[in-house]
Amino acid sequence: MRVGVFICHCGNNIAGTVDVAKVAEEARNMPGVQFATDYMYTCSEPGQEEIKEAIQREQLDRVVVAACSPRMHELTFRRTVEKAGLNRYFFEMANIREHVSWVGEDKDLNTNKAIEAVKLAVEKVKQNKPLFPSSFEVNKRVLVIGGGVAGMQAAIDCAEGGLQVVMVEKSPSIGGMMARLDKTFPTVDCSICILGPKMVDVSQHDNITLHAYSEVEEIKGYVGNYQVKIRKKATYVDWTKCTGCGECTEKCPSKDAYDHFNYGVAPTTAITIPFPQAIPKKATIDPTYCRQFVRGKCGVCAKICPADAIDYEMKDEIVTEEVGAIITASGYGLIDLDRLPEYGGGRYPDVVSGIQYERLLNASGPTEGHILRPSDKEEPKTIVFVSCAGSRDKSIGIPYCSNFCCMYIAKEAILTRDHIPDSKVYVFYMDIRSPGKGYDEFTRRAQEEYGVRYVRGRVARVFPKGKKMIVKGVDTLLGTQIEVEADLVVLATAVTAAPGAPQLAEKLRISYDQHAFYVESHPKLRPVETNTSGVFLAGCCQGPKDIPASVGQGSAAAAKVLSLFSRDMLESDPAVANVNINVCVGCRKCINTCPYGAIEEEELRDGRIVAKVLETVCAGCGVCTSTCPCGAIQLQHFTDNQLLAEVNALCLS
Amino acid sequence: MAENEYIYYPGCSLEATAIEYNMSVRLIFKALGIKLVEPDDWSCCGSTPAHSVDHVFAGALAARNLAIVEKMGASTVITPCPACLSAFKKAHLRMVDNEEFKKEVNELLEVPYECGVTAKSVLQVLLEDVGLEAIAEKVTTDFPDLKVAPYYGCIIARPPEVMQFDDPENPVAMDKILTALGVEVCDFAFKTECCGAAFGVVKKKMVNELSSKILNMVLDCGANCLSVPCQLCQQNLDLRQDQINATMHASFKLPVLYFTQIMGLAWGYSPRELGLDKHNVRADHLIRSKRSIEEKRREEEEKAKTKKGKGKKGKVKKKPKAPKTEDKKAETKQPEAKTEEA
Amino acid sequence: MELINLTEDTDWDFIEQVREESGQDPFLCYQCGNCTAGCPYTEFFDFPVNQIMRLLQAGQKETILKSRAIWQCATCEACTTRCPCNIDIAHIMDVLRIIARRENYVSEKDIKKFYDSFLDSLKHHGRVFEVGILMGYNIKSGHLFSDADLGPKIMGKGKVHFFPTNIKGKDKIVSIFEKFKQKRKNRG
Amino acid sequence: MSVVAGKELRIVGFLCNWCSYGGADTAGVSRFKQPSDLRIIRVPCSGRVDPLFVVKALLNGADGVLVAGCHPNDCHYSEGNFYARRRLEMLKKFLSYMGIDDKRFHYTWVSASEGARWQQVVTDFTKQIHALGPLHQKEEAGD
Repeated sequence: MRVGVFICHCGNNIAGTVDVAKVAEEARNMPGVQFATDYMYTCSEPGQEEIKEAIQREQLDRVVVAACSPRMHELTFRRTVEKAGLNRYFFEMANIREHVSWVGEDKDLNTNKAIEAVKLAVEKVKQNKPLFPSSFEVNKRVLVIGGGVAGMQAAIDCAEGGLQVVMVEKSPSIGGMMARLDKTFPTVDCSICILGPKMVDVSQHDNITLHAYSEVEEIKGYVGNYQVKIRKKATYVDWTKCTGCGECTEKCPSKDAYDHFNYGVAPTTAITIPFPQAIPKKATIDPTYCRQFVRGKCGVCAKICPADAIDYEMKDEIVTEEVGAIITASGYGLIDLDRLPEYGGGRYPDVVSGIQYERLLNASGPTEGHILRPSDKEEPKTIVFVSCAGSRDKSIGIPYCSNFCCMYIAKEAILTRDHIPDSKVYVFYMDIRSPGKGYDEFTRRAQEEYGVRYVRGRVARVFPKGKKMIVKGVDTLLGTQIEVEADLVVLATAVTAAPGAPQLAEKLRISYDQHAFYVESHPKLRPVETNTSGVFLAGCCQGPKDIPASVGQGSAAAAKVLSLFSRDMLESDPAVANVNINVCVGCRKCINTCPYGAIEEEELRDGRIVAKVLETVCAGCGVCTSTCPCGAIQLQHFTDNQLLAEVNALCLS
Repeated sequence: MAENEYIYYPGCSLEATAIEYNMSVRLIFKALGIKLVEPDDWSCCGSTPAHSVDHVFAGALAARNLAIVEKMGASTVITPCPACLSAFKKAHLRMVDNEEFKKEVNELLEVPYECGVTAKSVLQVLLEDVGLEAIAEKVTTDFPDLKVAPYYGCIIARPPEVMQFDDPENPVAMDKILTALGVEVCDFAFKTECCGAAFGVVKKKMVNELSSKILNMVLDCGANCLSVPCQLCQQNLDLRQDQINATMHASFKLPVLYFTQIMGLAWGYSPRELGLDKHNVRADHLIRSKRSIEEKRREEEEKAKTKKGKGKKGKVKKKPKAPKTEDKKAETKQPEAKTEEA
Repeated sequence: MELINLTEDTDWDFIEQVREESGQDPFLCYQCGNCTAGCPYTEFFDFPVNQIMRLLQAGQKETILKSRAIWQCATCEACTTRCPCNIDIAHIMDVLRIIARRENYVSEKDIKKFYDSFLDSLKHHGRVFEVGILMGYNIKSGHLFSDADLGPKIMGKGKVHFFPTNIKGKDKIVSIFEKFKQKRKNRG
Repeated sequence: MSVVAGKELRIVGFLCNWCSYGGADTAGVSRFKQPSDLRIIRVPCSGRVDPLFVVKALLNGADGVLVAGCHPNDCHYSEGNFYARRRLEMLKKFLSYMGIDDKRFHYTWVSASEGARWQQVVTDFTKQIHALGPLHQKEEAGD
């Protein structure tokens, strides 16, 4: 066996705290190692050339590269050795950067650790077998989860690229958060005016199938071939008949239903069409408030509906869609007001959230665009905005910045001064975060042109005094406490992951961070991919971001899908389980434990029952291998022999 | 320790200036058939002054009493005084978290403390162990004139990590009890603002200003008296009310009652038994008119018949469901308010 | 305030000392101001709490230990409760008081005197004897008739005892005081 | 090749490729310093870790073994880590019968984003093993 070992300096990233020359030298003495050297940048083109040449020159049949994490460059080097004529699985990588040089301070200890990492890889690579990928067909349909601006952008780009798109939207209408906004920063153009056309595109595009008021129930399969069960929730209105005339919503006697679209800033009817531009523009009944459901008698809407579309008996329906890739753009949530008791959140009606205020500003909102405070429907003259209401607050488990509050507060402040010229507007802030194009100019305009008074400091308490809300806080620049007698207080409530985000992630088999935001493959270089091939991210499900960023990610995700689908066949990872039928006793343990149902029974000619692996279904977790009592089923590239070789490399010395 | 028995640490001032707090607490527990046993030969908890000297020293003064309780075979000690409670809880937590600290404290003690005692406030056990039902059952009398501002003082729920009881920003324990008694509780915004009692003697001006803010807010929220669980607050706001009026040119006449006294009244005990005569600002005018709860029920049914559906004004409590429509929305909102369309 | 030369005037040992004794990391503070916003004593302080924290980050020992703020803090815990960085600020103030006392920086004599007469009473009787404290303080501080006006309000209500109740084991309390003094000496 | 005498003990870690190995990478990228004792073996899933590997390691010279996988419900292979948990729980009980202090074996969950947590896990476990001392010399001393 002729193993070649290449130790990378990675500039000073490795060479700085690891004696790479010594590592190479030690490697040369390892059994089976034919050639070892160190190189400045192994991943560079000359670096890879060096490997190819060495393979020819020294007739190497195995290669180990000791450099960064295999999660970075394994693929790069597999291609390199392949170009040099070796099977790509005759390659192993030793991670001496992330796991050694960057985390250890003592050069001797690091060097020693690196040497052992190399030894580990050498012992493993000697056990490696050539593996050959098989290829399978791709179903060129894509599922987009979430009909917010990110999801819509992704769907439209995919559809324009000629792909069949299935969009699933949780709520009765697409549009997401952006459809709720009155205006958008920093241009102050009307949100629905620029979003509307996209919504229409989605609804009218021949390649897009929309499932509104639906949720993903279950996802089976793998990249190229997913089967997705979708629950179409009962609307109690036959949407094939409903014309969206809205008569039912006028006549509905139950008038204090919670208004999801308006974030409960005012009550609504039990049967509703969320907003005038809603798509689809159909009515939905909320059974928690509908008298027909609560009291068992009413039926007003059924009586007056000209299209005879009301159906109180309607049940949820499950449909199955087959797709080859999934883009999740499942959006974000906001913390409840009552998690902010010091601001009187959830306790006083005239303390509202930023998004609620957005609805008070909006012409299609409950106040038809007149700013009226909830308690007495009077026009507030003094409005106080509190930024970071929950954000950047470790003590409630939200250490991160919510990204766009600084900007929308500036916008809402400007709009307030537009709506109510004689109003006084105060903004309590810690820092003004306005890094986007034209953003800082915008926050300056709020202060310079619109006379919004920015106060550098926090609010300690908000409490009522007569008709006023007293805002007691600090101006840290003055070093004094200050009070404002406000009529209305607007809290920039912290952005959270969308409710149900973890459950969806588990269905998608993608990972999420401690705040339930979805984790991308690489924070910089693979921002819309996940570690589950075929699943992509767009928008705030990955972390708080503003509209331009969300739209950008939508398009990026679409591009990823289009390039994935540019091939008709995909190569399957050959590192899957494989049964040695001579050893298998047909105990079925593997069949019962396989998370993917990738193992079946097979009857041999001699009548023996043995396990059989469906290669395309097997995801390569190896649970079966550690379950098998007789070592008959082995996960290729991670066989018992290969892993024990690594264990022994470390322990038997 | 027997079921119906608590180790009860009154604290120094409940033997003197806050004797009526002591009287009313003991009366309440007697009525509940619960025996209160004082720790043998208990000593002062050390309070704030000890903290300004050294934490080990302060810890020892508090822990001595906890050790006594431990020795009596009890796992819980209850005290009416938030300052003592805070001293106990802090000493206990520090000793649990930090072996070194525990060692140092025990070096100062004759009997070492092994961290086996939980300190609770009288308020907490009345709410959690006795329970609102039991409290409501005993109510015999209703005082229609009482409009109470529930004032908790600064430390009974703060900091939450230490006190581990109720909401630090908007505590509701006392609100719940008073409501269970049928007393009208006002939406009081300064529940936890500090009254400055700690500096009562030394920094009069400071204390008077802080206190007057609180008393002003009591009037603003439409209440005519305060209910407190803390004798420092009580003495400060009651005893010094004339000082406050003098220095702040105000004319407050707001009785400051211990919540246990209000319980006693609602349970039919006489003001004298509860030591209401010991207050500086008397509450007589507020408790003069009273009626049996039977009458109350009847009268309210009458009212209900005449004009129904008219929401009652400002009750505080957030959960359990508040009568205020706004609050109700806040209630129903919780599940959805988060729900962002996919 | 006069110029602070950060290279020369930063007392890193002091920062360490406070970090040590309080178990709190002052550098977690990002100066949001929440502590000051909610502090009932801000208007009386010479330095608002967030500035005390800032001065601490800058290692300004003298300024802090001489400040009245650290004595006027009543440990009402509002700052600790609301700190978004989970810093136990009240505890830091406590530690600053202790250090000030140890190193004789006390700026608020009266408060210290009151605390002392409280502890005297505690030491001698095992429990505090309010009238005693008051008299003790009045004599120490020279404010002879402080709160004399309250007398009539509580007389004859069984609230004041003119003779302290001594606990049986008051010697135990004394020994806590003594042992503690000893510890101090040993620590030097 | 062996551990640096006196400074290090032999600690073997089995890390799942998707979460914990990524977490260890994240720790590296963030330069979260750690004790150098640990040697990492990459497996696709903690469910691939055969208790036998752990036992072999401990018998053949390791002083401690650490297994880290995805958080429950966050497994890249949906339920592999549950199988791991079941098996490794069994193993923990079993170790003491082999006369091996079960504190020498630890399994935990670290996600790809939890660099700081990984640092904590490594530091704590290494401390723990150093507190227990070398496994094999001890046995020799024993008999």
